[in-house]
Amino acid sequence: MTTNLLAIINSSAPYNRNLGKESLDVALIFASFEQGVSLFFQGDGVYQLIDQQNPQKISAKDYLKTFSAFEFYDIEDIYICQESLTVRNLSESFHIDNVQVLPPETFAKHLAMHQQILRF
Amino acid sequence: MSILHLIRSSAFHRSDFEQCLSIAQSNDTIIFCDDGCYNLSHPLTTNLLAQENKLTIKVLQDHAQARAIIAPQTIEGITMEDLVSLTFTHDKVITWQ
Amino acid sequence: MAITLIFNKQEIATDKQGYLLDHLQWSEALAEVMATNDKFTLSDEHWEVINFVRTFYLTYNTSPAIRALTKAMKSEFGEEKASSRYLYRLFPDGPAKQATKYAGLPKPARCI
Amino acid sequence: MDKLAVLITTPPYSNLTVTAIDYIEAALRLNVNIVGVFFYQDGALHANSNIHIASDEYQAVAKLTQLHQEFGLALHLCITAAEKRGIACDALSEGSAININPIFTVSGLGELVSLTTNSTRLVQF
Repeated sequence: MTTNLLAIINSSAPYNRNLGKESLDVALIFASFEQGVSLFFQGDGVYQLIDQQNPQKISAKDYLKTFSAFEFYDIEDIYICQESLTVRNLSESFHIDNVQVLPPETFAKHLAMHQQILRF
Repeated sequence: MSILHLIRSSAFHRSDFEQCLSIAQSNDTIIFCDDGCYNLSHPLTTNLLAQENKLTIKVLQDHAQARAIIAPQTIEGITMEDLVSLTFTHDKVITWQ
Repeated sequence: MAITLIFNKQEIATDKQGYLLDHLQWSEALAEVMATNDKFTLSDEHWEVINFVRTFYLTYNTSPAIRALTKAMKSEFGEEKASSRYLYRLFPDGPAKQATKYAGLPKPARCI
Repeated sequence: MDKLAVLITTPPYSNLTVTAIDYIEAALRLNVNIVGVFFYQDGALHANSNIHIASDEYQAVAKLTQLHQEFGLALHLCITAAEKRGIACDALSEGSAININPIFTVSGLGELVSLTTNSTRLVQF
């Protein structure tokens, strides 16, 4: 279990609105200030993690590529809600490694370990 | 450990309330405010009230009345001051909007 | 207001601080011209960082914040060069701002 | 001692913002120490001095001005979010007139980090 200060819940699909990118900016800045941050993906937020996306087809900035740089920011605690994957009929093929797929109860337990929580 | 959940959207339109329920723990409190007040008559709420569980639901009274919603007797109507106090009697807040 | 840079008889569009608007127009020769315009001389050590930042951007679609830059540089160049002190000595106006500029990358967000 | 930080992400013409401001006022009435309010995403639009809302509608900015003056409520603006929305703050915004409301402090996301670490509760609206 982590003792990170902030948990960010990502609940939006990546392209329609800019929420995923704005959430990423918050995560990177907390990490740059050496404040621990954990990322939680729930609901449509899980679409930010699935493999084989082609955002250039719709002229969207591929901010998902930045997820691969998390190791340089010491962002290591990345949790995905299993139930959200199941209801969307998604397999566990993600574009980054070292993520943990958790059932809702465990997902909730990890979330509760943080001092503050934001959701985008 | 307890979390205060602010539900600001209608579950008839969005899945925020449903996502909240999938992680809410028994000693958490759920607050309906803004369009979240419409959830008072959503089946998710009705089912929740029928269950034996300690999850507390409250509603911002002014927000419900503004929308011509009458809260059932089992759900306490609160003021904004009450909401501020609840912020500090719980360990943290999650806003579902 | 964009400023236009003439390079090889070609117009290169930049923003008001001289950052390229299209990073695909970048070349090493263009970087030298940009630096000369700023009265800044690029040494081999500068080039090491510039190329590293550019590769980072092309890989991850973002310019690294200073801490991430030093961490990423550590595995490639070793402990000594992977310090913010070293990077600030090379780029006194801030490595994130200056190295990205000569690497042809977008100006980093002001809040980052 | 309870310390509150507030994040506002909704624009001045949204009723969701009324809720945020009502909440802040209630906290001030209860003598809660508010370490600051951070404006991010569409919340940045509050700082645009060119926004005019019909006088018979809710005046979010007038309310914030009053709270800022009366209680010294700190209002921090994410400059990146603001520039994206046509809010110009200084000489760097060449070619456009400065249109930031001076009750706001120009900040970056780094300020959100310090508000988060300096508060015991962070509430997002």
